Amino acid sequence: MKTNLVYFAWVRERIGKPEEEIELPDSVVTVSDLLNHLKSLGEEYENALQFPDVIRVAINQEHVEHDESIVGAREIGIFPPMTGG
Amino acid sequence: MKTNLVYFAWVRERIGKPEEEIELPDSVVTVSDLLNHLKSLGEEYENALQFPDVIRVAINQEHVEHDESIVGAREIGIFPPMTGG
Amino acid sequence: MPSVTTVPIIRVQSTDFDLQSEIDALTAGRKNIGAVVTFSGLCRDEQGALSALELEHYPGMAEAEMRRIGEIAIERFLLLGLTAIHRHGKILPGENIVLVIATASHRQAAFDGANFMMDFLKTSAPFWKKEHAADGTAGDWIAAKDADDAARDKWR
Amino acid sequence: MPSVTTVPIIRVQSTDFDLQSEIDALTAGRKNIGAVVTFSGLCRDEQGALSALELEHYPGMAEAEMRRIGEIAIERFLLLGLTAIHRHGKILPGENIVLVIATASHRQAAFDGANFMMDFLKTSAPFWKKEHAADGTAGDWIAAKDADDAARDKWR
Repeated sequence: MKTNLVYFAWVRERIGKPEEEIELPDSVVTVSDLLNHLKSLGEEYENALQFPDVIRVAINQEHVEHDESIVGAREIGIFPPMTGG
Repeated sequence: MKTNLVYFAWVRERIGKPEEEIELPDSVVTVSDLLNHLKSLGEEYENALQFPDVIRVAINQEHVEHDESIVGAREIGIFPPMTGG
Repeated sequence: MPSVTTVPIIRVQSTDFDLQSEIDALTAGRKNIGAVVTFSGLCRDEQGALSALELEHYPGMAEAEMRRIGEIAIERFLLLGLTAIHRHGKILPGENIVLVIATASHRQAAFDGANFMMDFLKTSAPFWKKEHAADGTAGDWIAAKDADDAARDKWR
Repeated sequence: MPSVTTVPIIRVQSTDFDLQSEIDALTAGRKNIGAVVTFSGLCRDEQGALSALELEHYPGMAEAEMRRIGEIAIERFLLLGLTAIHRHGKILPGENIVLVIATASHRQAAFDGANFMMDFLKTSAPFWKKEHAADGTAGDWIAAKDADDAARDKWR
Protein backbone atom coordinates (compact mmCIF):
# COMPACT_ATOMS: atom_id res chain seq x y z
CA MET A 1 0.00 0.00 0.00
CA LYS A 2 1.18 3.51 -0.79
CA THR A 3 1.15 6.15 1.90
CA ASN A 4 1.33 9.90 1.43
CA LEU A 5 3.97 11.57 3.62
CA VAL A 6 3.98 15.34 4.21
CA TYR A 7 6.87 17.22 5.79
CA PHE A 8 7.00 20.64 7.40
CA ALA A 9 9.51 23.27 8.57
CA TRP A 10 13.09 22.00 9.01
CA VAL A 11 12.05 18.38 8.47
CA ARG A 12 10.80 19.45 5.03
CA GLU A 13 13.93 21.49 4.34
CA ARG A 14 16.32 18.70 5.36
CA ILE A 15 14.50 15.98 3.44
CA GLY A 16 14.31 18.39 0.52
CA LYS A 17 10.69 17.96 -0.50
CA PRO A 18 7.29 18.89 0.96
CA GLU A 19 5.64 15.53 0.30
CA GLU A 20 6.00 12.16 -1.33
CA GLU A 21 4.10 8.94 -1.80
CA ILE A 22 6.03 5.86 -0.72
CA GLU A 23 5.54 2.11 -0.55
CA LEU A 24 6.16 0.88 2.98
CA PRO A 25 7.38 -2.65 3.76
CA ASP A 26 5.01 -4.80 5.83
CA SER A 27 7.47 -4.70 8.70
CA VAL A 28 6.68 -1.01 9.24
CA VAL A 29 3.80 -1.03 11.72
CA THR A 30 4.24 1.84 14.17
CA VAL A 31 5.28 5.48 13.89
CA SER A 32 8.68 4.50 15.34
CA ASP A 33 9.07 1.83 12.66
CA LEU A 34 8.27 4.43 10.02
CA LEU A 35 10.85 6.93 11.30
CA ASN A 36 13.53 4.18 11.43
CA HIS A 37 12.62 3.06 7.94
CA LEU A 38 12.85 6.58 6.56
CA LYS A 39 16.29 7.05 8.14
CA SER A 40 17.49 4.11 6.03
CA LEU A 41 16.48 5.87 2.80
CA GLY A 42 19.38 8.31 2.62
CA GLU A 43 21.52 10.94 4.25
CA GLU A 44 18.88 13.66 3.94
CA TYR A 45 16.36 11.53 5.88
CA GLU A 46 19.05 10.56 8.43
CA ASN A 47 19.81 14.26 8.87
CA ALA A 48 16.15 15.25 9.28
CA LEU A 49 15.22 12.46 11.66
CA GLN A 50 18.41 11.89 13.67
CA PHE A 51 16.69 12.87 16.94
CA PRO A 52 13.36 11.04 16.75
CA ASP A 53 12.37 12.25 20.23
CA VAL A 54 11.74 15.75 18.92
CA ILE A 55 9.87 14.62 15.82
CA ARG A 56 6.09 15.02 15.90
CA VAL A 57 3.83 12.89 13.78
CA ALA A 58 0.19 13.21 12.71
CA ILE A 59 -1.89 10.47 11.09
CA ASN A 60 -4.72 11.75 8.92
CA GLN A 61 -4.08 15.20 10.44
CA GLU A 62 -4.34 14.13 14.09
CA HIS A 63 -1.41 14.07 16.51
CA VAL A 64 -0.20 10.56 17.45
CA GLU A 65 2.45 9.11 19.75
CA HIS A 66 5.38 7.17 18.34
CA ASP A 67 4.03 3.81 19.50
CA GLU A 68 0.80 4.27 17.52
CA SER A 69 0.01 2.05 14.55
CA ILE A 70 0.21 3.59 11.07
CA VAL A 71 -1.70 0.76 9.43
CA GLY A 72 -4.31 2.16 7.05
CA ALA A 73 -3.07 5.75 7.29
CA ARG A 74 -3.89 7.83 4.19
CA GLU A 75 -1.62 10.74 5.12
CA ILE A 76 1.21 10.96 7.63
CA GLY A 77 2.61 14.36 8.62
CA ILE A 78 6.14 14.56 10.01
CA PHE A 79 7.39 17.80 11.56
CA PRO A 80 9.28 19.49 14.42
CA PRO A 81 7.60 20.75 17.61
CA MET A 82 5.11 23.51 16.84
CA THR A 83 6.06 27.16 17.35
CA GLY A 84 2.96 29.07 16.31
CA GLY A 85 0.94 31.55 18.30
CA MET B 1 -11.31 72.66 62.52
CA LYS B 2 -13.86 72.02 59.80
CA THR B 3 -13.65 68.84 57.76
CA ASN B 4 -15.29 68.14 54.41
CA LEU B 5 -17.19 64.85 54.33
CA VAL B 6 -18.22 63.26 51.02
CA TYR B 7 -20.65 60.34 50.74
CA PHE B 8 -21.25 57.88 47.92
CA ALA B 9 -23.75 55.25 46.77
CA TRP B 10 -26.15 54.03 49.46
CA VAL B 11 -24.29 55.87 52.22
CA ARG B 12 -25.03 59.09 50.31
CA GLU B 13 -28.67 58.10 49.73
CA ARG B 14 -29.30 57.17 53.36
CA ILE B 15 -27.63 60.27 54.81
CA GLY B 16 -29.51 62.30 52.20
CA LYS B 17 -26.72 64.52 50.90
CA PRO B 18 -23.56 64.09 48.81
CA GLU B 19 -21.31 66.15 51.06
CA GLU B 20 -21.14 68.47 54.05
CA GLU B 21 -18.63 70.41 56.06
CA ILE B 22 -18.75 69.65 59.75
CA GLU B 23 -16.99 70.72 62.92
CA LEU B 24 -15.64 67.70 64.75
CA PRO B 25 -15.14 67.60 68.52
CA ASP B 26 -11.52 67.13 69.70
CA SER B 27 -12.45 63.70 71.04
CA VAL B 28 -12.85 62.42 67.46
CA VAL B 29 -9.36 61.15 66.57
CA THR B 30 -9.70 57.98 64.47
CA VAL B 31 -11.93 56.88 61.62
CA SER B 32 -13.87 54.73 64.11
CA ASP B 33 -14.41 57.75 66.35
CA LEU B 34 -15.72 59.65 63.32
CA LEU B 35 -18.20 56.94 62.34
CA ASN B 36 -19.47 56.70 65.95
CA HIS B 37 -19.77 60.48 66.15
CA LEU B 38 -21.74 60.65 62.90
CA LYS B 39 -24.14 57.96 64.12
CA SER B 40 -25.04 60.29 67.00
CA LEU B 41 -26.12 63.04 64.59
CA GLY B 42 -29.50 61.56 63.64
CA GLU B 43 -31.51 58.64 62.38
CA GLU B 44 -30.31 59.02 58.77
CA TYR B 45 -26.68 58.70 59.88
CA GLU B 46 -27.54 55.81 62.20
CA ASN B 47 -29.26 54.11 59.25
CA ALA B 48 -26.34 54.67 56.87
CA LEU B 49 -23.61 53.62 59.28
CA GLN B 50 -25.30 50.92 61.37
CA PHE B 51 -22.82 48.25 60.19
CA PRO B 52 -19.47 50.04 60.40
CA ASP B 53 -17.58 46.90 59.32
CA VAL B 54 -18.80 47.32 55.74
CA ILE B 55 -18.12 51.04 55.59
CA ARG B 56 -15.03 52.10 53.62
CA VAL B 57 -13.28 55.39 54.34
CA ALA B 58 -10.77 57.45 52.37
CA ILE B 59 -8.76 60.38 53.75
CA ASN B 60 -7.70 62.91 51.13
CA GLN B 61 -8.79 60.34 48.50
CA GLU B 62 -6.70 57.44 49.80
CA HIS B 63 -8.15 54.32 51.39
CA VAL B 64 -7.58 54.06 55.18
CA GLU B 65 -8.34 51.50 57.87
CA HIS B 66 -10.75 52.34 60.69
CA ASP B 67 -7.98 52.71 63.27
CA GLU B 68 -6.24 55.42 61.26
CA SER B 69 -6.06 58.99 62.56
CA ILE B 70 -8.18 61.61 60.79
CA VAL B 71 -6.27 64.52 62.33
CA GLY B 72 -5.53 67.13 59.68
CA ALA B 73 -7.73 65.50 57.02
CA ARG B 74 -9.03 67.98 54.42
CA GLU B 75 -11.56 65.58 52.89
CA ILE B 76 -12.97 62.32 54.20
CA GLY B 77 -14.90 60.01 51.86
CA ILE B 78 -17.37 57.52 53.32
CA PHE B 79 -18.87 54.79 51.14
CA PRO B 80 -19.85 51.13 50.77
CA PRO B 81 -17.54 48.48 49.32
CA MET B 82 -16.70 49.22 45.70
CA THR B 83 -18.53 47.44 42.88
CA GLY B 84 -16.98 48.89 39.72
CA GLY B 85 -15.32 47.08 36.88
CA MET C 1 14.83 47.77 28.37
CA PRO C 2 12.51 50.76 27.88
CA SER C 3 14.30 54.08 27.68
CA VAL C 4 11.45 55.84 29.46
CA THR C 5 9.32 54.70 32.36
CA THR C 6 5.98 53.29 31.25
CA VAL C 7 3.11 55.42 32.53
CA PRO C 8 -0.44 54.06 32.63
CA ILE C 9 -3.11 55.79 30.57
CA ILE C 10 -6.08 56.30 32.90
CA ARG C 11 -9.46 57.84 32.11
CA VAL C 12 -12.86 58.08 33.78
CA GLN C 13 -15.54 59.30 31.38
CA SER C 14 -19.27 59.15 30.68
CA THR C 15 -18.81 58.56 26.96
CA ASP C 16 -18.00 55.25 25.28
CA PHE C 17 -14.48 54.40 24.20
CA ASP C 18 -13.08 53.01 20.95
CA LEU C 19 -11.09 49.84 21.53
CA GLN C 20 -9.06 49.97 18.32
CA SER C 21 -8.01 53.59 18.87
CA GLU C 22 -6.88 52.73 22.38
CA ILE C 23 -4.85 49.76 21.14
CA ASP C 24 -3.31 51.90 18.41
CA ALA C 25 -2.26 54.48 20.99
CA LEU C 26 -0.23 51.80 22.80
CA THR C 27 1.20 49.96 19.80
CA ALA C 28 1.65 52.41 16.89
CA GLY C 29 5.25 52.57 15.70
CA ARG C 30 6.51 50.08 18.28
CA LYS C 31 8.14 46.82 17.25
CA ASN C 32 9.00 45.35 20.65
CA ILE C 33 5.43 44.41 21.61
CA GLY C 34 4.66 40.70 21.25
CA ALA C 35 1.35 40.53 23.08
CA VAL C 36 -1.71 42.74 23.50
CA VAL C 37 -4.47 41.65 25.87
CA THR C 38 -7.68 43.64 26.15
CA PHE C 39 -10.50 43.23 28.63
CA SER C 40 -13.86 44.86 28.00
CA GLY C 41 -16.50 44.72 30.72
CA LEU C 42 -20.06 45.04 29.38
CA CYS C 43 -23.46 45.66 30.97
CA ARG C 44 -25.54 42.46 30.98
CA ASP C 45 -29.34 42.59 30.91
CA GLU C 46 -29.69 39.71 33.41
CA GLN C 47 -32.15 37.76 31.22
CA GLY C 48 -34.13 40.94 30.57
CA ALA C 49 -34.49 41.92 34.24
CA LEU C 50 -32.21 44.93 33.95
CA SER C 51 -32.87 48.09 31.92
CA ALA C 52 -29.65 49.92 32.83
CA LEU C 53 -26.82 50.29 35.29
CA GLU C 54 -26.00 53.60 36.97
CA LEU C 55 -22.29 53.95 37.69
CA GLU C 56 -21.35 56.35 40.47
CA HIS C 57 -17.74 57.25 41.20
CA TYR C 58 -15.60 59.36 43.49
CA PRO C 59 -14.14 61.96 41.11
CA GLY C 60 -10.41 62.39 41.53
CA MET C 61 -9.98 59.39 43.79
CA ALA C 62 -11.23 57.00 41.07
CA GLU C 63 -8.52 58.14 38.67
CA ALA C 64 -5.89 58.18 41.44
CA GLU C 65 -6.67 54.59 42.52
CA MET C 66 -6.68 53.33 38.94
CA ARG C 67 -3.33 55.04 38.37
CA ARG C 68 -1.88 53.56 41.55
CA ILE C 69 -2.99 50.02 40.60
CA GLY C 70 -1.79 50.55 37.02
CA GLU C 71 1.69 51.55 38.21
CA ILE C 72 1.90 48.41 40.34
CA ALA C 73 0.81 46.24 37.39
CA ILE C 74 3.40 47.82 35.05
CA GLU C 75 6.21 47.23 37.53
CA ARG C 76 5.13 43.74 38.55
CA PHE C 77 4.57 42.34 35.05
CA LEU C 78 7.10 44.53 33.17
CA LEU C 79 4.31 45.84 30.94
CA LEU C 80 5.25 47.93 27.91
CA GLY C 81 1.91 49.74 28.07
CA LEU C 82 -1.28 49.85 30.13
CA THR C 83 -4.58 51.61 29.55
CA ALA C 84 -7.60 51.59 31.88
CA ILE C 85 -10.80 53.45 31.06
CA HIS C 86 -13.90 53.32 33.28
CA ARG C 87 -17.23 54.85 32.36
CA HIS C 88 -19.67 56.51 34.77
CA GLY C 89 -23.33 57.46 34.49
CA LYS C 90 -26.14 55.44 32.92
CA ILE C 91 -25.07 52.42 30.89
CA LEU C 92 -27.46 50.22 28.89
CA PRO C 93 -27.25 46.44 28.44
CA GLY C 94 -24.74 45.58 25.74
CA GLU C 95 -22.75 48.78 26.32
CA ASN C 96 -19.18 49.01 27.56
CA ILE C 97 -18.41 49.72 31.23
CA VAL C 98 -14.68 49.30 31.49
CA LEU C 99 -11.66 48.70 29.28
CA VAL C 100 -8.20 47.48 30.23
CA ILE C 101 -5.37 46.97 27.72
CA ALA C 102 -1.98 45.54 28.63
CA THR C 103 0.94 45.19 26.23
CA ALA C 104 4.12 43.22 26.88
CA SER C 105 6.91 41.33 25.13
CA HIS C 106 5.33 37.99 25.97
CA ARG C 107 1.84 36.67 26.32
CA GLN C 108 1.60 35.64 29.97
CA ALA C 109 2.74 39.08 31.20
CA ALA C 110 0.05 40.75 29.08
CA PHE C 111 -2.64 38.33 30.32
CA ASP C 112 -1.55 38.70 33.95
CA GLY C 113 -1.23 42.48 33.72
CA ALA C 114 -4.78 42.93 32.41
CA ASN C 115 -6.24 40.37 34.82
CA PHE C 116 -4.44 41.89 37.84
CA MET C 117 -5.59 45.38 36.84
CA MET C 118 -9.23 44.22 36.67
CA ASP C 119 -9.12 42.32 39.98
CA PHE C 120 -7.77 45.32 41.88
CA LEU C 121 -9.87 47.85 39.99
CA LYS C 122 -13.01 45.96 41.03
CA THR C 123 -12.10 45.87 44.72
CA SER C 124 -10.21 49.17 45.18
CA ALA C 125 -11.32 51.78 42.65
CA PRO C 126 -14.22 53.86 44.03
CA PHE C 127 -17.08 52.99 41.67
CA TRP C 128 -20.54 51.75 42.63
CA LYS C 129 -23.20 50.15 40.46
CA LYS C 130 -26.94 50.66 40.89
CA GLU C 131 -29.41 48.56 38.95
CA HIS C 132 -32.40 49.99 37.10
CA ALA C 133 -34.98 47.22 36.84
CA ALA C 134 -36.74 46.59 33.54
CA ASP C 135 -40.14 46.70 35.27
CA GLY C 136 -39.55 50.29 36.41
CA THR C 137 -39.14 49.50 40.10
CA ALA C 138 -36.38 51.24 42.00
CA GLY C 139 -33.21 49.25 41.61
CA ASP C 140 -30.77 48.10 44.25
CA TRP C 141 -27.13 48.89 44.68
CA ILE C 142 -25.13 45.87 43.62
CA ALA C 143 -23.49 44.16 46.60
CA ALA C 144 -19.76 43.57 46.66
CA LYS C 145 -18.90 39.92 46.12
CA ASP C 146 -16.60 37.81 48.28
CA ALA C 147 -15.50 36.19 45.01
CA ASP C 148 -14.02 39.51 43.93
CA ASP C 149 -11.94 39.73 47.09
CA ALA C 150 -10.81 36.14 46.55
CA ALA C 151 -9.87 36.96 42.94
CA ARG C 152 -7.79 39.89 44.16
CA ASP C 153 -6.10 37.82 46.86
CA LYS C 154 -4.77 35.30 44.35
CA TRP C 155 -2.10 37.87 43.42
CA ARG C 156 -0.52 37.87 46.90
CA MET D 1 -28.27 28.76 29.27
CA PRO D 2 -27.56 29.16 25.57
CA SER D 3 -30.26 27.79 23.28
CA VAL D 4 -27.68 26.68 20.72
CA THR D 5 -24.27 25.16 21.19
CA THR D 6 -21.47 27.69 20.91
CA VAL D 7 -19.22 26.92 17.95
CA PRO D 8 -15.72 28.40 17.71
CA ILE D 9 -14.92 30.68 14.78
CA ILE D 10 -11.60 29.45 13.36
CA ARG D 11 -9.62 30.89 10.46
CA VAL D 12 -6.11 30.46 9.02
CA GLN D 13 -5.28 33.17 6.51
CA SER D 14 -2.38 35.11 5.00
CA THR D 15 -4.14 38.47 5.29
CA ASP D 16 -4.42 40.61 8.40
CA PHE D 17 -7.56 40.63 10.53
CA ASP D 18 -9.64 43.47 11.96
CA LEU D 19 -9.99 43.14 15.72
CA GLN D 20 -13.09 45.32 16.09
CA SER D 21 -14.98 43.47 13.33
CA GLU D 22 -14.16 40.16 14.98
CA ILE D 23 -15.39 41.41 18.37
CA ASP D 24 -18.57 42.77 16.77
CA ALA D 25 -19.24 39.37 15.18
CA LEU D 26 -19.28 37.79 18.67
CA THR D 27 -21.11 40.52 20.57
CA ALA D 28 -23.54 42.32 18.22
CA GLY D 29 -27.13 42.15 19.43
CA ARG D 30 -26.26 40.08 22.53
CA LYS D 31 -26.97 41.35 26.02
CA ASN D 32 -25.76 38.41 28.10
CA ILE D 33 -22.05 39.01 27.55
CA GLY D 34 -20.31 40.60 30.52
CA ALA D 35 -16.69 40.13 29.52
CA VAL D 36 -14.69 40.17 26.29
CA VAL D 37 -11.00 39.26 26.39
CA THR D 38 -8.84 39.56 23.30
CA PHE D 39 -5.29 38.38 22.78
CA SER D 40 -3.26 39.64 19.82
CA GLY D 41 0.16 38.14 19.18
CA LEU D 42 2.48 40.43 17.22
CA CYS D 43 5.79 40.00 15.43
CA ARG D 44 8.65 41.58 17.45
CA ASP D 45 11.79 42.90 15.73
CA GLU D 46 14.10 41.54 18.49
CA GLN D 47 15.93 44.86 18.94
CA GLY D 48 16.23 45.28 15.19
CA ALA D 49 17.76 41.83 14.56
CA LEU D 50 14.68 40.50 12.78
CA SER D 51 13.31 41.68 9.44
CA ALA D 52 10.36 39.25 9.23
CA LEU D 53 8.89 35.97 10.37
CA GLU D 54 7.81 33.28 7.92
CA LEU D 55 4.86 31.28 9.24
CA GLU D 56 4.45 27.78 7.81
CA HIS D 57 1.41 25.67 8.62
CA TYR D 58 -0.15 22.30 7.89
CA PRO D 59 -3.25 23.22 5.85
CA GLY D 60 -6.35 21.46 7.09
CA MET D 61 -4.77 20.13 10.25
CA ALA D 62 -4.04 23.66 11.55
CA GLU D 63 -7.74 24.58 11.34
CA ALA D 64 -8.79 21.20 12.76
CA GLU D 65 -6.49 21.47 15.79
CA MET D 66 -7.56 25.05 16.50
CA ARG D 67 -11.21 23.96 16.29
CA ARG D 68 -10.58 21.00 18.61
CA ILE D 69 -8.88 23.22 21.22
CA GLY D 70 -11.57 25.87 20.83
CA GLU D 71 -14.34 23.37 21.50
CA ILE D 72 -12.56 22.23 24.68
CA ALA D 73 -12.15 25.86 25.82
CA ILE D 74 -15.84 26.65 25.21
CA GLU D 75 -16.97 23.64 27.21
CA ARG D 76 -14.46 24.04 30.04
CA PHE D 77 -15.00 27.78 30.65
CA LEU D 78 -18.63 28.01 29.49
CA LEU D 79 -17.66 30.60 26.90
CA LEU D 80 -20.43 32.42 25.04
CA GLY D 81 -18.16 32.90 22.04
CA LEU D 82 -14.65 32.10 20.85
CA THR D 83 -12.69 33.25 17.81
CA ALA D 84 -9.18 32.18 16.85
CA ILE D 85 -7.45 33.48 13.72
CA HIS D 86 -3.87 32.57 12.80
CA ARG D 87 -1.94 34.10 9.91
CA HIS D 88 0.56 32.31 7.70
CA GLY D 89 3.21 33.54 5.28
CA LYS D 90 5.59 36.45 5.75
CA ILE D 91 4.87 38.75 8.67
CA LEU D 92 6.77 41.95 9.43
CA PRO D 93 7.68 43.33 12.86
CA GLY D 94 4.71 45.14 14.36
CA GLU D 95 2.21 43.07 12.37
CA ASN D 96 -0.36 40.68 13.80
CA ILE D 97 0.31 36.93 13.90
CA VAL D 98 -2.61 35.56 15.89
CA LEU D 99 -5.89 36.68 17.44
CA VAL D 100 -7.99 35.01 20.10
CA ILE D 101 -11.25 36.44 21.44
CA ALA D 102 -13.25 34.86 24.28
CA THR D 103 -16.60 36.13 25.51
CA ALA D 104 -18.35 35.04 28.70
CA SER D 105 -20.78 36.18 31.36
CA HIS D 106 -17.98 36.88 33.81
CA ARG D 107 -14.42 38.10 33.56
CA GLN D 108 -12.37 35.17 34.83
CA ALA D 109 -13.96 32.75 32.36
CA ALA D 110 -13.14 35.09 29.48
CA PHE D 111 -9.54 35.56 30.67
CA ASP D 112 -9.06 31.82 31.23
CA GLY D 113 -10.70 30.87 27.93
CA ALA D 114 -8.43 33.13 25.88
CA ASN D 115 -5.31 32.17 27.88
CA PHE D 116 -6.07 28.43 27.60
CA MET D 117 -6.69 28.74 23.86
CA MET D 118 -3.31 30.44 23.35
CA ASP D 119 -1.39 27.97 25.53
CA PHE D 120 -2.72 24.97 23.61
CA LEU D 121 -2.60 26.67 20.23
CA LYS D 122 1.13 27.33 20.72
CA THR D 123 1.94 23.75 21.64
CA SER D 124 -0.57 21.77 19.51
CA ALA D 125 -1.56 23.70 16.41
CA PRO D 126 0.77 22.87 13.48
CA PHE D 127 2.48 26.19 12.79
CA TRP D 128 6.21 26.86 12.57
CA LYS D 129 8.07 30.17 12.64
CA LYS D 130 11.23 30.88 10.68
CA GLU D 131 13.22 34.04 11.29
CA HIS D 132 14.49 36.32 8.54
CA ALA D 133 17.48 38.20 9.93
CA ALA D 134 17.78 41.94 9.34
CA ASP D 135 21.35 41.50 8.03
CA GLY D 136 20.11 39.27 5.19
CA THR D 137 21.61 36.05 6.52
CA ALA D 138 19.51 32.93 6.34
CA GLY D 139 17.31 32.76 9.40
CA ASP D 140 16.75 29.89 11.78
CA TRP D 141 13.61 28.04 12.62
CA ILE D 142 12.46 29.16 16.07
CA ALA D 143 12.90 26.41 18.66
CA ALA D 144 9.98 25.25 20.75
CA LYS D 145 10.22 26.44 24.35
CA ASP D 146 9.91 24.28 27.45
CA ALA D 147 8.17 27.32 28.96
CA ASP D 148 5.33 26.86 26.47
CA ASP D 149 4.86 23.24 27.51
CA ALA D 150 4.86 24.35 31.14
CA ALA D 151 2.28 27.04 30.39
CA ARG D 152 0.07 24.42 28.74
CA ASP D 153 0.48 21.98 31.63
CA LYS D 154 -0.86 24.49 34.18
CA TRP D 155 -4.36 23.72 32.86
CA ARG D 156 -4.23 20.05 33.91
